[in-house]
Amino acid sequence: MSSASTHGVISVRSLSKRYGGVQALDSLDLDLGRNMVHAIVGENGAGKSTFMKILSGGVIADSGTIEIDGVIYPQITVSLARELGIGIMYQELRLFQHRDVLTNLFPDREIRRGMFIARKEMEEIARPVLQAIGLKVDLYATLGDLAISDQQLIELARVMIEKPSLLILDEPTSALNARESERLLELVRQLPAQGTTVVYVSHRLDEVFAVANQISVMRNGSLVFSRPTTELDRLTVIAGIVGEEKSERISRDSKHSNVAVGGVNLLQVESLKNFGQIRDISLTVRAGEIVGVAGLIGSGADELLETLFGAKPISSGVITLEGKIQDSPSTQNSVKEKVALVPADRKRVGLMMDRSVEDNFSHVAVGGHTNGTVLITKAGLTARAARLVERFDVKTENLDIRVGNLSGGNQQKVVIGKWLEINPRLVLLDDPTRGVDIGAKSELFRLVREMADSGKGVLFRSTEIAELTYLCDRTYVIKNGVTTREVSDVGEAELIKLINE
Amino acid sequence: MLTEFTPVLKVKKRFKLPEETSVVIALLILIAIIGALRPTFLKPVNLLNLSASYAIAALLAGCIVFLLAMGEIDLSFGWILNLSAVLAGLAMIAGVPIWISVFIGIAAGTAMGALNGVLTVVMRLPLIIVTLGTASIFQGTSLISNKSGSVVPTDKEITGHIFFRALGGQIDSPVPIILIFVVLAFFVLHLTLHKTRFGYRILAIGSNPEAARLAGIPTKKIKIQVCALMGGVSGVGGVLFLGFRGAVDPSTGGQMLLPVVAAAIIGGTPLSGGAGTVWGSLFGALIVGVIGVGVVFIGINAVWGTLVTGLVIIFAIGVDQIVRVRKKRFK
Amino acid sequence: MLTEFTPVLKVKKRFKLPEETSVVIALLILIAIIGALRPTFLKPVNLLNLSASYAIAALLAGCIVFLLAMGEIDLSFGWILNLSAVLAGLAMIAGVPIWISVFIGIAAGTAMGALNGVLTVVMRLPLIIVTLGTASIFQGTSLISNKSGSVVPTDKEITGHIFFRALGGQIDSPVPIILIFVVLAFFVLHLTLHKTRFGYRILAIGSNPEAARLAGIPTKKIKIQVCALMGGVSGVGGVLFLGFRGAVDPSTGGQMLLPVVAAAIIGGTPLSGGAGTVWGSLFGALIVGVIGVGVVFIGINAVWGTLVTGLVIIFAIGVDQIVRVRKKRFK
Amino acid sequence: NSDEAASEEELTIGFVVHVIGNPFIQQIIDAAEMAAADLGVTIKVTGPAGAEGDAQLVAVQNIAASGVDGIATSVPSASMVNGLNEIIESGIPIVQFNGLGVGVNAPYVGEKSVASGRILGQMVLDKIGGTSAKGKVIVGNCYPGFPVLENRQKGVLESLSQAAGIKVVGPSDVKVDAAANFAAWQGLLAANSDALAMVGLCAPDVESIGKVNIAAKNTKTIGGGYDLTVGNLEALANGSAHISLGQTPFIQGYLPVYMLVDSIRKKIAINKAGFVDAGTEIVTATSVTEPFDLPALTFADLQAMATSKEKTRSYYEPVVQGYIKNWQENLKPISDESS
Ligand SMILES: Nc1ncnc2c1ncn2[C@@H]1O[C@H](COP(=O)(O)OP(=O)(O)OP(=O)(O)O)[C@@H](O)[C@H]1O
Ligand SMILES: Nc1ncnc2c1ncn2[C@@H]1O[C@H](COP(=O)(O)OP(=O)(O)OP(=O)(O)O)[C@@H](O)[C@H]1O
Ligand SMILES: [Mg+2]
Ligand SMILES: [Mg+2]
Repeated sequence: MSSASTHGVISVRSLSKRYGGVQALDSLDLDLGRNMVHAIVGENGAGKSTFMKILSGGVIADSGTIEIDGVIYPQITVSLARELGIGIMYQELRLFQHRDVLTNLFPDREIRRGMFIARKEMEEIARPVLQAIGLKVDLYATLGDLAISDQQLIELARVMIEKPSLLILDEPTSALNARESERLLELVRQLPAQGTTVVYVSHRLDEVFAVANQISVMRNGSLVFSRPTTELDRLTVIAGIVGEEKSERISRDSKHSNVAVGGVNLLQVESLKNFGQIRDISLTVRAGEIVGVAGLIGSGADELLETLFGAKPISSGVITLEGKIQDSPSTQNSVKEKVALVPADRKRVGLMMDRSVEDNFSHVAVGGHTNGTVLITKAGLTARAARLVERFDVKTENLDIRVGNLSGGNQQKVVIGKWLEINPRLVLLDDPTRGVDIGAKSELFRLVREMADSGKGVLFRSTEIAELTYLCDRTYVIKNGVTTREVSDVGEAELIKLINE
Repeated sequence: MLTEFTPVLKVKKRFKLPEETSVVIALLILIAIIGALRPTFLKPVNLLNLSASYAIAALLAGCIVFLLAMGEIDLSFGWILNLSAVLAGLAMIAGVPIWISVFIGIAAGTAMGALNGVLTVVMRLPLIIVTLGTASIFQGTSLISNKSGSVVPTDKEITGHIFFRALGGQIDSPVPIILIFVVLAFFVLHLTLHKTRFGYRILAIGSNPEAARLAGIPTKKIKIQVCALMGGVSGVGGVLFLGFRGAVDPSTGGQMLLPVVAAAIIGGTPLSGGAGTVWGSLFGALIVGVIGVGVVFIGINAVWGTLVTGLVIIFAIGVDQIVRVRKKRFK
Repeated sequence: MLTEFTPVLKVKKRFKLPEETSVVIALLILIAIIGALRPTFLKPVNLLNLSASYAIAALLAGCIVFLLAMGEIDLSFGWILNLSAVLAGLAMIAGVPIWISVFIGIAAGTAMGALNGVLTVVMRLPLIIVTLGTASIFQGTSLISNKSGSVVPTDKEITGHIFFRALGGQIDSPVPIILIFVVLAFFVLHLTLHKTRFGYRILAIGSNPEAARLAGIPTKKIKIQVCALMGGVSGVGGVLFLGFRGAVDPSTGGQMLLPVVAAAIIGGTPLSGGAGTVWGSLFGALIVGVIGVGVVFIGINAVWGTLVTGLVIIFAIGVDQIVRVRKKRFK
Repeated sequence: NSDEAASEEELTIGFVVHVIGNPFIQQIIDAAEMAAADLGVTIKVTGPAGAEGDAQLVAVQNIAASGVDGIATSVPSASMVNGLNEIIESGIPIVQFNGLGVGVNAPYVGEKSVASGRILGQMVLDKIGGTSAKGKVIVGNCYPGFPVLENRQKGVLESLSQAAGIKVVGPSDVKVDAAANFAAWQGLLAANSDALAMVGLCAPDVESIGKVNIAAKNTKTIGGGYDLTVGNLEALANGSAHISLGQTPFIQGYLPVYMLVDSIRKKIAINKAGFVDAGTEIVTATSVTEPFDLPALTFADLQAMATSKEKTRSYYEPVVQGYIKNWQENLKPISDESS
């Protein structure tokens, strides 16, 4: 790396940050030219978010400097970041669940007329931004009532309204569907021309290649390499992310060979309707099958898995599990019937953020399950957690660490781990790869296949259509709360068209 | 791709009932029941007097909403009220002009509230823990200030002052003056919480303190300010009490904690922070008042009074909740 | 899987001071100060008797930790204690065998707690709101049960029973029997919260109720159970009180709310749910006790006592907090 | 002998009240402190912040453990009885005042609670037309379940029952807290605007009744109650309330300390129940009736005394020299208290 130009550049030097025993950033050096889109990629826990938080003032580095447009800053605070025009969209959304949408769009930046907040003017500023993003939402709805995908778009809108000169997007599309992602990328591509420098963190390499001028790869808190996109191809980047050997294994992964036939109907859903977006959904999942669910945000696809699991009340319809009609679907019954749900919104319903990694791994096995002993021992919890940390390669300093302190992808692994621990026969995976790095994703896919091969049923919803076409034996397309189509062996583009038509 | 569609966003503005609807309905039902049993209860003068008696508690409830909205609770405000009133009263007796004494009381309350705020910020402890201690400190200081006696200005120069005559009801007014004052204060509190940046910051801190910090909100400063506001309003409550009753006892304010917090909660402000309704707390205070007065009004025997009070509270919050759930379902 | 990358998980076992360290240190400092001023305070028999006086409050603090851990607060437990004791005492006076009366008291307490639980679940309201009403219901029922009088079993057959003699201190024991009982109860409570599925579920609900429900935890059932447990323990507290003091007054238990919750909070259990320390609440109760005793013991005048109490509380939580932060920093 | 002289100098008396920060209780404390000064003993005063029997018992136990020679305490709760008897058995003498614990092996200094209720009831009755009176009388009890109040209530109702035409409203729970007390009386009067009288049993009542009468511009309803606090006297003075009974706080504070010191010094055993009447003061705007044949007082004198310790002390000097000095002769059976 060179430090050739000093103005119009953001350069960090020897940036380090330690959390307890974890070196999150390890003497990072990096130069980011102005008016470009920079992608930052790397494994879960590589230090990407930590770096972004330091750039935007949310976290103070232990050592190192940041130079912006020729001025060297030993540290950046929240207020300094605001002055410098640095805006960040956090990976773990920093929104106010109790407040309405409009308020969330102007946190501490409200427009005022005299002493009072001028909501009309705020609305006028917000509308075009929401329009550009493609978000249809009541500005007066309470944020906590919205889907995670809408919340992510609101977080995006919030930072867009700030019109920052340095825009940091930390996994902005992790909860978004193809359509929303596409629109976001479109938007991002236009920004450099308008004088905005973008730092774009993502695990979705397609997006990265589609949008970035330069790609920087991080591992273990340091830079692996940073090059113009034009000089790079996918394999090089993957190798940079996970290391040479591991990348070979990822590329060797092949398509699911076993097309399940003749398995029993594990799950049968007829004419399901709930109090929300689902109007008439019917589907089946047979043992040994991986079944996909595709649909736009708001189509009901994003509510379906939680509803099937009993977490949302149904108004009519029949859910049958291996021939047994579920009279009163409830989460407890589902756990009893060995149905697992990896929910889409891990922060709200997936994890106990303030409790340890160890405690979280036993959430279902000890908390939800009714078999086994009433007494629990610390040794038992530790053994389970240690086993799962190893099995899912969770990057954590120790088992007593707050799960909220793990990197986003590692949190997701904890959610998956705690569910697979009960050895379910039917697994509902609701966008399970959200924020998971490419290595772990391929590992997860292998796991899903193993489960299917061993006679379990998998219902899989993903916001990444490619994952569906790659993994699923069959896929249901859902539109306006109704199952419109059942497809197998279609390509990605074809499926996207079906969803959007 | 996907550039072809740019739907015109229709942000539906649905008619929404205000969130205070449920508590108002509960209040009206209670009043209707008591009125049906004892029609004199419904005489306007009677309702106004009743409201005046609970005006000070209501005022404090309106302000405790700020703290609840921030995710905190103050246990000491009753004693701030007491000490402020005692200091103002002592100042008057010592010959300080009335309005200056009133100012002294309010300033003292503000200072006590600010002390709470500084302690909670410096010690990095929740306000509830800090005020566990400061409540005793304020109470103790009050006891010492007047050697455990009541503060009763008796001098005609003092009791004949417009301050005492206006608040004490000696000046003819169709609506008790203390009530007018408190209703005005509610407008101010409501606007402050829901229409100013200060209020937005309070709600932001209560909703997500970490996000508030990251948005650049000076959380410590705001905390101290809100505590000082609570202290100041308690100080106002103290001097109002002094004017209304013409005296302060060493025990004044000691029993206010539960009814005031209850009023705010019944009014619809959750304990968890991030939300709050100032007007709701006014109606909550009126519910607490109507239950308290209703029980004696109907003439329920002292031995049975407590049980009936409990049953009516459950009834009232039940009505409140049913309306709330209905409203939510059909909104 | 990913064999080349699978790290050998090293579960680092660092030496960690138990989280109760800070509150124990605060307690020891207080005891040392009072002991330095009044050496007789340190006589073991004195410390034991002191502890016995606070044993029932401590027991309740140990159980309120369950509710705080679940993110709830019960305002009614003092009156459950009262009504349980009244019912047990009335049963004894009516000639019901002592142990059966004791059982009646505890069962009544459990039923009252369960009622709280059912109401909070059915009405979908926080327990604090529900118990605002049920507290009055229990108090009122107690007043009615004995027509506002104290319940005093005087019959020698009753007062001479082993139950009264053991708890009342008529049986020689180096350590007061009530103290032994409460310490044993603390072991049970601690194990229940931290070593059983039930305890795990409580903490899970307190930490994230929605996530707990999705993990298959029967949140409503657990809530009712915890409320019933709190009621049962309050019932135990009630019969202990009856045995210990030999009588119950209509006001017994009414003032317990604040010191008991304070004990739990000072002991280190946050109000926000998801965490709790049963042993901490024991030490918290002792701190509350030692402050109360110390002020009397040192002979601080009544008028000054309240102020000193407040200052000492701030001092104690300050020490607690300093130790806590230190510990965190150097762990 | 010198031993005795030494111990005389070192006497410490514990004085425990059931609530701190109550003007009436403070008058008792002031008197106790005067007694200690007169007798040359140390006094330690304490009490819980809120009236609660168990907290008070613990305070008594603590003060005993800290090393005192005698303890005076009010006994508002039956649950204190066993604990107090244990202290007495351990050799520390106790005198009760203001609140009687039935079963405590110690003398009690206080008013005749039922009798004082009767007096109040009688006086109210006289003012509203005697036994031929017809109409409503509102009775308020600020703390149902408090033994002394229940006794007073009994006396009041007894007297009122002489008039067949009187209908008692209540007793209603009018609450202790000043603001709630006021609101309760306001509601009671509004609900029964034709009431002949309002009778309260606690310290805040007279003041509240007076304020309610003023606010309602009501001059016909008689107000009666207890205690000679500054606020209550003010209500009598301005005519908004009419009768208040005093419980002679001076005697309730001075006498217990005197009895303890005297009995310790003279080695008189006092470990059994007995009653010393502290007397009842009957005050209206026009007349002040003091017990013990004390010299006549004007209302203004009384108001002055309520704020001055010295005036109080000198007024009661004859009682100190007579009734109090002869406390042993004045000791009656405990049953006299509620006769
Ligand atoms: N507040 C914290 N306390 C303790 N450890 C932390 C904290 N924040 C981050 N870490 C640790 O620092 C390391 C880097 O985390 P970071 O969030 O920067 O990773 P990331 O590259 O963003 O990962 P992901 O792709 O999963 O989001 C991780 O091991 C994480 O556990
Ligand atoms: N938004 C809604 N609109 C209409 N009815 C609803 C709505 N939400 C819930 N219900 C009704 O309330 C019932 C209970 O809802 P919910 O599943 O939230 O309760 P729960 O606490 O999970 O119940 P349980 O665990 O006892 O089965 C539902 O079965 C449904 O009939
Ligand atoms: Mg990250
Ligand atoms: Mg359900």
